[in-house]
Amino acid sequence: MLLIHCPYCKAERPELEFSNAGQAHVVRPSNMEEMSDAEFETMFFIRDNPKGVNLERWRHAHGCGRFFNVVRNTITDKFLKVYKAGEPRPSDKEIAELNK
Amino acid sequence: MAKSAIATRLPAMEGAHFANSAVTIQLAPPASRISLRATKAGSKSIEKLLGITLPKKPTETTKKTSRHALWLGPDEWMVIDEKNGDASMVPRQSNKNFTAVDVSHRNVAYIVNGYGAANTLNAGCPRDLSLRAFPVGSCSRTILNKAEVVLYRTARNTFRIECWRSFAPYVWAYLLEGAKDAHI
Amino acid sequence: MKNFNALNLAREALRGHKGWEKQWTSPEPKKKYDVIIVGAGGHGLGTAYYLAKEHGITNIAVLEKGWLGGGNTGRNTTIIRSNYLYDESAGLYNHALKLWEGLSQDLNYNVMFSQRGVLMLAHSVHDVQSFQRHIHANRLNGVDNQWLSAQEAKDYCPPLNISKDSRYPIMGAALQRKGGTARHDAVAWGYARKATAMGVDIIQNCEVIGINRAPSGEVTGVETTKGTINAEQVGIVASGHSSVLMDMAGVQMPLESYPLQALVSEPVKPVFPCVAMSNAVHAYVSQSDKGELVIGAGTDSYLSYSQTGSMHILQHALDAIIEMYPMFSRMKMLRTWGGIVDVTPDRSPIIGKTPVKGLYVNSGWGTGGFKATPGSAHVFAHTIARDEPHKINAGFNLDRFRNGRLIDEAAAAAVAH
Amino acid sequence: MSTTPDFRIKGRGSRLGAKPVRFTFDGKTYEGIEGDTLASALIANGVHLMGRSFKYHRPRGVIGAGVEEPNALMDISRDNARSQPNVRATVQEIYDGLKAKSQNRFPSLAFDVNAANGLISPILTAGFYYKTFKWPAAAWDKLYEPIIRKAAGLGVSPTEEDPDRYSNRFVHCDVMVIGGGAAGLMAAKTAANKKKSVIICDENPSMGGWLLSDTDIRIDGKSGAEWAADMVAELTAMPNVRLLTRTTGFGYFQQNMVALNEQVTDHLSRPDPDSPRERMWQVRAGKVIIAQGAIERHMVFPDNDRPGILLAGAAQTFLNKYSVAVGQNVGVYTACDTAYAAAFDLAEEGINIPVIVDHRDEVSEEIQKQADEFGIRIITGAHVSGTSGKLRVNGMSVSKHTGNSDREDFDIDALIMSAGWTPSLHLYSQSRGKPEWDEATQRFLPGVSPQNCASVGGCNGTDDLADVFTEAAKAVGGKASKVKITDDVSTSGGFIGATGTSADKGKAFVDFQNDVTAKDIALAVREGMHSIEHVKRYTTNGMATDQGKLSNMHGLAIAAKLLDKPIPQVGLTTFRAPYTPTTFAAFIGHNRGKLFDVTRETPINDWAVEQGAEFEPVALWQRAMYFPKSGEDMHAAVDRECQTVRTKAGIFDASTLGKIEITGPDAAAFMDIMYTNGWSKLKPGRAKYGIMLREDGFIYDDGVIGKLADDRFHVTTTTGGAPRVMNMMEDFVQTEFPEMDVWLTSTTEQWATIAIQGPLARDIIKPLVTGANISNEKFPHMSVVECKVCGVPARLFRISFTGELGFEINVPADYGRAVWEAIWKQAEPKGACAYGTEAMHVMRAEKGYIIVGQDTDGTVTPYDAGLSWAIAKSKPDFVGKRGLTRPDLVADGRRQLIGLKTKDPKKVLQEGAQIVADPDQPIPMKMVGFVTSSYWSGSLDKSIAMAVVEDGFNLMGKTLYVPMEDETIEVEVTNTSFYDPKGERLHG
Ligand SMILES: Cc1cc2nc3c(=O)[nH]c(=O)nc-3n(C[C@H](O)[C@H](O)[C@H](O)COP(=O)(O)OP(=O)(O)OC[C@H]3O[C@@H](n4cnc5c(N)ncnc54)[C@H](O)[C@@H]3O)c2cc1C
Ligand SMILES: NC(=O)c1ccc[n+]([C@@H]2O[C@H](COP(=O)([O-])OP(=O)(O)OC[C@H]3O[C@@H](n4cnc5c(N)ncnc54)[C@H](O)[C@@H]3O)[C@@H](O)[C@H]2O)c1
Ligand SMILES: Cc1cc2nc3c(=O)[nH]c(=O)nc-3n(C[C@H](O)[C@H](O)[C@H](O)COP(=O)(O)O)c2cc1C
Ligand SMILES: [Zn+2]
Repeated sequence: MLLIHCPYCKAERPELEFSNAGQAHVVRPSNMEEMSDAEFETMFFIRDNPKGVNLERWRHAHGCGRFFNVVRNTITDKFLKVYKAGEPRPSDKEIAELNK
Repeated sequence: MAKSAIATRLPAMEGAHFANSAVTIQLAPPASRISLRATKAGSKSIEKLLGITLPKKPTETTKKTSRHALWLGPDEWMVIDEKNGDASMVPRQSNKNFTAVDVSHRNVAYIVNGYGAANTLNAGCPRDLSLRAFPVGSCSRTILNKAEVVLYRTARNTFRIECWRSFAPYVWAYLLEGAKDAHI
Repeated sequence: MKNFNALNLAREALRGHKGWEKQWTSPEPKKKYDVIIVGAGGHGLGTAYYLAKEHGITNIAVLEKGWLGGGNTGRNTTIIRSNYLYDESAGLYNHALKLWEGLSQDLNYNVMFSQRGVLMLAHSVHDVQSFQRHIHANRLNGVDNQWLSAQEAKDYCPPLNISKDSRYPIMGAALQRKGGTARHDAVAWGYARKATAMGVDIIQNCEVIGINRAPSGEVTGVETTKGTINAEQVGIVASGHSSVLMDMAGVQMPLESYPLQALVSEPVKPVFPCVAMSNAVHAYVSQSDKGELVIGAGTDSYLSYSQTGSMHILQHALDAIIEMYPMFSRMKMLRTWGGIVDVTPDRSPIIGKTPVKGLYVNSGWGTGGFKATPGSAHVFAHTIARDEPHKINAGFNLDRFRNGRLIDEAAAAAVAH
Repeated sequence: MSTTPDFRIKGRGSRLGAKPVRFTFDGKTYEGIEGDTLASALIANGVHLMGRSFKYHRPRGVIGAGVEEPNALMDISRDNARSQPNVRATVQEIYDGLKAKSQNRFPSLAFDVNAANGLISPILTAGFYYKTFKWPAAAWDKLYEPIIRKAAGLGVSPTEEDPDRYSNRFVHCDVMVIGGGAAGLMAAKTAANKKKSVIICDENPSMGGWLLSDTDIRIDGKSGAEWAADMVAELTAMPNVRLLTRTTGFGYFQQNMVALNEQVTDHLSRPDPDSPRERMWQVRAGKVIIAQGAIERHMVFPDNDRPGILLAGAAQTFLNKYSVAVGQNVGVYTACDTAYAAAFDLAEEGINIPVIVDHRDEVSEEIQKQADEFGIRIITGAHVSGTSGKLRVNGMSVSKHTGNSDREDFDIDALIMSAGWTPSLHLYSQSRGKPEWDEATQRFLPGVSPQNCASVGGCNGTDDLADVFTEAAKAVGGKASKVKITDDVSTSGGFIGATGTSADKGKAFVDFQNDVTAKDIALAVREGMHSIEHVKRYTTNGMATDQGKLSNMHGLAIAAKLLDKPIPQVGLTTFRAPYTPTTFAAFIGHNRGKLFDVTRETPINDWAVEQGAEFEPVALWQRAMYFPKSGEDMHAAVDRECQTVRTKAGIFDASTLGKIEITGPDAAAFMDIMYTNGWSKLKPGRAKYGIMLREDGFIYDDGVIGKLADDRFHVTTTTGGAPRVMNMMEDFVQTEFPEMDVWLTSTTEQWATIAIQGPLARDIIKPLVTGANISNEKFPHMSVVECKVCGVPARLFRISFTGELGFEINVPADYGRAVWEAIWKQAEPKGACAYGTEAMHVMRAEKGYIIVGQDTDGTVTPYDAGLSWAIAKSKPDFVGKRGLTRPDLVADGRRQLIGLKTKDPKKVLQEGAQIVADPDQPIPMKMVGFVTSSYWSGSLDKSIAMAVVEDGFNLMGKTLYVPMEDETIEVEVTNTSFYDPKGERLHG
């Protein structure tokens, strides 16, 4: 069971209170109609699935209820950073720094 | 139109009561509750309507006479009035800044009391319920094994545990299991 | 290569087993091969074997970052069945089942394929409807699968709790008699041994770290921890790591890799005669020939390449096992472990060509690809040798995520209303 | 009562005056003393033969004195339901009346017919399964496999439900100490002194670890046992410390989560029925201190498995902790200094030590001097080349490494051995730490800790007790209190691999339980198994219930030597949880029976129970399925319920439907995104059917939604869909449309929902409704109003899922039962009935209304389901809109939802049955669809069915076939509206 720092509750909480919500920063465009089938495929099906640093969403479902983003290493399972939904994606440089 | 009788309120788990040397668990009397959602601006006006200031930080609660406000999320509170019965605490309204939905009947509450209260809850709740981590006055939505609950520590050895109505028998049965081990 | 048979075994016994040859060798990689297979799991090794056996291609390297068979092939609960719903799936898994039936003979290696029957338990009206749908479709597809009442299920599998009072009462079951289990390691070893004998190089401790492409796009070979190895055809069969490898060739995949756990109990005398699975409560169990109960647990909710998982996942699995089989409560867990499963959006595999010429992929088997091993390897070998899919795997292409023609076995078992 | 010699050494250890305890082993009664383990008590009675090996069924005795024991596994049963296989006799404490049985033998432990396997053992080498049993093919399942399976396993599984309780506790602490030996106690005490909250656990009944086995050492003048007892007393007195004995730290998970299992009652003669048998502690610790100690290795030499051959440290433990001598004439074979302490302790008690064979070429002067004092002969540079004795060792042969010619034989009744100590890396490895090879001491040690944890003491390779104390204190950021240590025993030396020469005859066991010999390992390597992981799996070395605690290092060393590779290059296999086997029950804790899962019940549930309803589970809910009258079966009851509703009225508990209150100025705009149809223009007071799609265009959920006000919707969802719909909506609100002013509140449980359907529905509720005019004109179909029913606030809908005039009353849940009963009071005299989900299903099918999850399965679009009318194509966006336009979703010939009429109207199709166009084709048949819903319709006096069929909308009137096992049923494609197709009734 992981311990996850919720940026809204500002504390670590047991994983059992959370649900994973998949890859972060998948943008649902406002002009969906203009998307090509390939773009739709990318948005809906294609996933980064990296071995290493992953940007993913969690929801503090049985806590404050908020969705938020995290940077996590999928080899060590360690959380490197958590940030609120809507905050910008950390830069590649920052991510590399975090993963050191 | 014919005159109709007033229906009586029948809470789930009525009469539930358990006690051993370490812990007492009983059903809390019916209360009125609202689920409150508000922006920063909205919380000011709702505070006026409710006559209680809202807690602004995670796990915090405020209290005024029989009325308690529990921080559940950055824009979410549960306000419980132990005495208000069925009466609505605020006129129903929703606007840009807040909304209040009556959830009085949605929840059932138990009072868990005694030196083994935290132990009882920790049979199924993975949170640190030590006084250091969860002091008197703290509240949180969390889980009791397979049920979602809201925990509210009202005194050193007293917790109010709220759950959805249909989960109440499960939560009760689970608490009794925990209670058997509460002295350890 | 010395045949494995009773006579040779007796002969070797008399001289201290000094005469057995290596089942596979540990060669250094050559500069160039006709085909490179990345991943020495059952599917990869099998692909090499069928390429050699059926397509006459023997200049093959199977590259493995660790030890052969050490991926999911070596960590699965070995449930084999073919009673899938859709025609494509039934075709693929039943193709595999037929190959399973002759595999020990074919490989001269006892893979201990044991057709003790796979029982799938129904717990609700909705389960019953769904299972009937499968049974009817299977019958018309020539796949064996039959309905059992709760009592018949109990007769078939005595440890079952069919009490009506249980939280998830058993309303009946679907039984595939031809389903069962096999000795997972032996599958990898058997393929490796036979492939080696036909000239395939199995190179272990050789991680692929890059896929080389010509300026015109086609594959030219791979970069590995043992240097560059060239080939015009490369097949990726790396289960949980497939998307990582495909990424090296610039192809993004509809795959996510999750930790899936399993566990075994201490060995006990035979007590569980078949394989039984309950999708509703997630209880999967069989007993191995050695006596342990082999139990499948669930996946964690997050991506991970760690081959370990969480305590609560094990708890859920055992909760369900004891709900179904209360008598096992005092049995003890001996060991638990995890694998990395690559999951597609429709829970069906991807076997076929890719947008890159010369690059082929066989992945997305998720939590259930062991049962397909011979079939998958067989059609994948065909796909590589002919540069076009076999008709059995034609539907399992990558295009389906673009055009929406999914083979959605998961959705077809939709949750209750 | 046994009359065998008494091996109890009175006055040794601290066990004078312990009470006698009687128990049975294989039916024979023995006496031990309180505090004995089953093993120590049996040895005290001269019994060493305690088990049989897995493959060859060789007679086996105790090897160890703790959890590492591979041989002495027994079945312990309090009664039939409480039988426990594979219990280590070295761990089980005895109690009055304990019943132990040996395992894996037939008919008896002393005479086991399967021992004949030993005769064919040359064939039963590693990997023999794979090489044979394939001819003829059919013989595998019929003959060979059943034989193999019969031979499998050790103990016997219980066959009855376990009546014992098990409990679970989540707990947090600053410092978690695993292992209560010298290291663990010092770490715990130091941390506790610093006011940390501390938990310390040890798998044994008392803390102290090795200190309890060592009678020489003095710590501040106290014996080890006294020092430990004092430490325990001090810790017990501290409020910030929790001491857990008989508690194994078996798993180390992410972020310092450690799982402990406490044995609460297995050592008690009469356990308190309220007490759990085991207690699981799920600890989240700030810092974890691993103080597991080290485990002694056996020597790998020919016939090293005869009963009476055991670890030297175990012999010392039996002597010093349990006051038992393992024999009277005890040979010693060692490569490590610690065995000398064991030998000298035995000698002190007058036990004859005929010889100490040391595998090393020399021993220290100190040791030689002590041996001389006892008059014990030491042979160095030698090995044991064989042993004799059938059910108990009675002799050993000793050869110098230089050659076999100078072989000497000794008579013995026990042989104690030590190949040195393996630091326990189990939990460190589970924490994802990488062991590092220490060339100097030839052992793996913990490397860097990836989590906030530290290994201290024996498991960290720290042997000197003074160093152990310093290290343990430092690990928790403190300083050890100054102690004076004298007579600390040297632990130097050790050997890994097989000893002796190839000329030696007999099996040299590496893994006792799985019967893996040094030759098996060699064979695996010869056959190309060059990875230690292959060696493990080919030979099963380390895969037995002790998980290689004794065997792994030896197996590794033997393989490395043959491969001519350094040991660290060959490497260890992976340590996995659990550290020692742990009952399933411990994992499950309270989650059994009724607590296996939540069972949700509506406020009206009890009424239905009282009426004798039959229930069905839907998601977590219990729903009344039908209300049989006496003598009625389901079919009859459902028929009656349907007819009653159609002719009079029925009431139905719809409380399980999910409900979400959507509020805020942007509520309608949000609804427009989430549902396929339009909501902005809907007037307050009106309701509408809504379909929700996933982004890929497939149907996700549906329900009727009432608009209470411009900024307030009362949304209903399917029963099972409520949580996921809420989650998806929240996701969109929070992350896709954060700028929208809209709020979601789950109100499923706030409301009890009662449907009243049928021509008399209005008459029934009218007397109870106040504050609303519910006439047909003022309150037409698809209306909603807030009013009072029975004097309580209500949300009243005029809707129908049956095709009849219908209402749904929502009242606050605690009033549900009262309002239901009030309605029932009105309804019953009018001839109405209560109906359940099955009648509801039939009636909705008669109307062609779909059930999401039954008529749709996640591959069905609203077009496929015939719901194109519910899609507002003009809306710029809704979830699923783009997905719906993907090529395959707009392709011709998709499976579409249609009705089926059986040619024989009495014939009811089976749900799930497959449909073909050509019934005469060979298998595999081309299937064009399947039956999704099928019922007998009493109202229509014929069967009805819905199905999804390829290109179904274009096949109206066409004939298709449903091939069943025993017949082929002819059907005609129709539309799905079977009953009152014009919909006149619901407007009545
Ligand atoms: C716990 C568990 C239980 C399961 N239970 C069942 C079951 O009961 N029935 C069933 O049918 N299926 C089951 N499965 C699924 C099944 O195990 C897999 O689908 C199947 O074994 C996959 O075989 P494979 O040969 O494709 O992959 P693997 O056996 O995983 O082989 C892939 C190989 O690729 C190697 N590799 C990865 N990256 C690289 C690289 N860069 N360079 C070189 N080599 C690389 C890996 O090391 C690995 O050896 C289970 C899986 C798990 C984890
Ligand atoms: N023969 C000898 O002289 C000998 C042998 C071993 C240790 N020692 C000495 O003992 C000292 C080491 O003391 P220590 O405290 O490190 O080791 P220890 O062996 O004294 O104590 C470790 C304790 O941890 C327990 N344990 C192990 N794994 C556990 C688990 N997963 N859960 C719960 N309990 C578990 C063991 O049963 C044991 O009681 C050193 O000075 C060493 O030289 C001497
Ligand atoms: C079907 C099956 C049966 C197994 N039986 C045993 C067993 O009896 N004893 C054992 O120690 N491990 C057993 N294992 C587990 C392996 O030891 C090992 O954990 C697994 O192959 C994963 O490898 P890893 O733990 O080295 O990562 C079994 C594994 C499988 C897949
Ligand atoms: Zn939170």
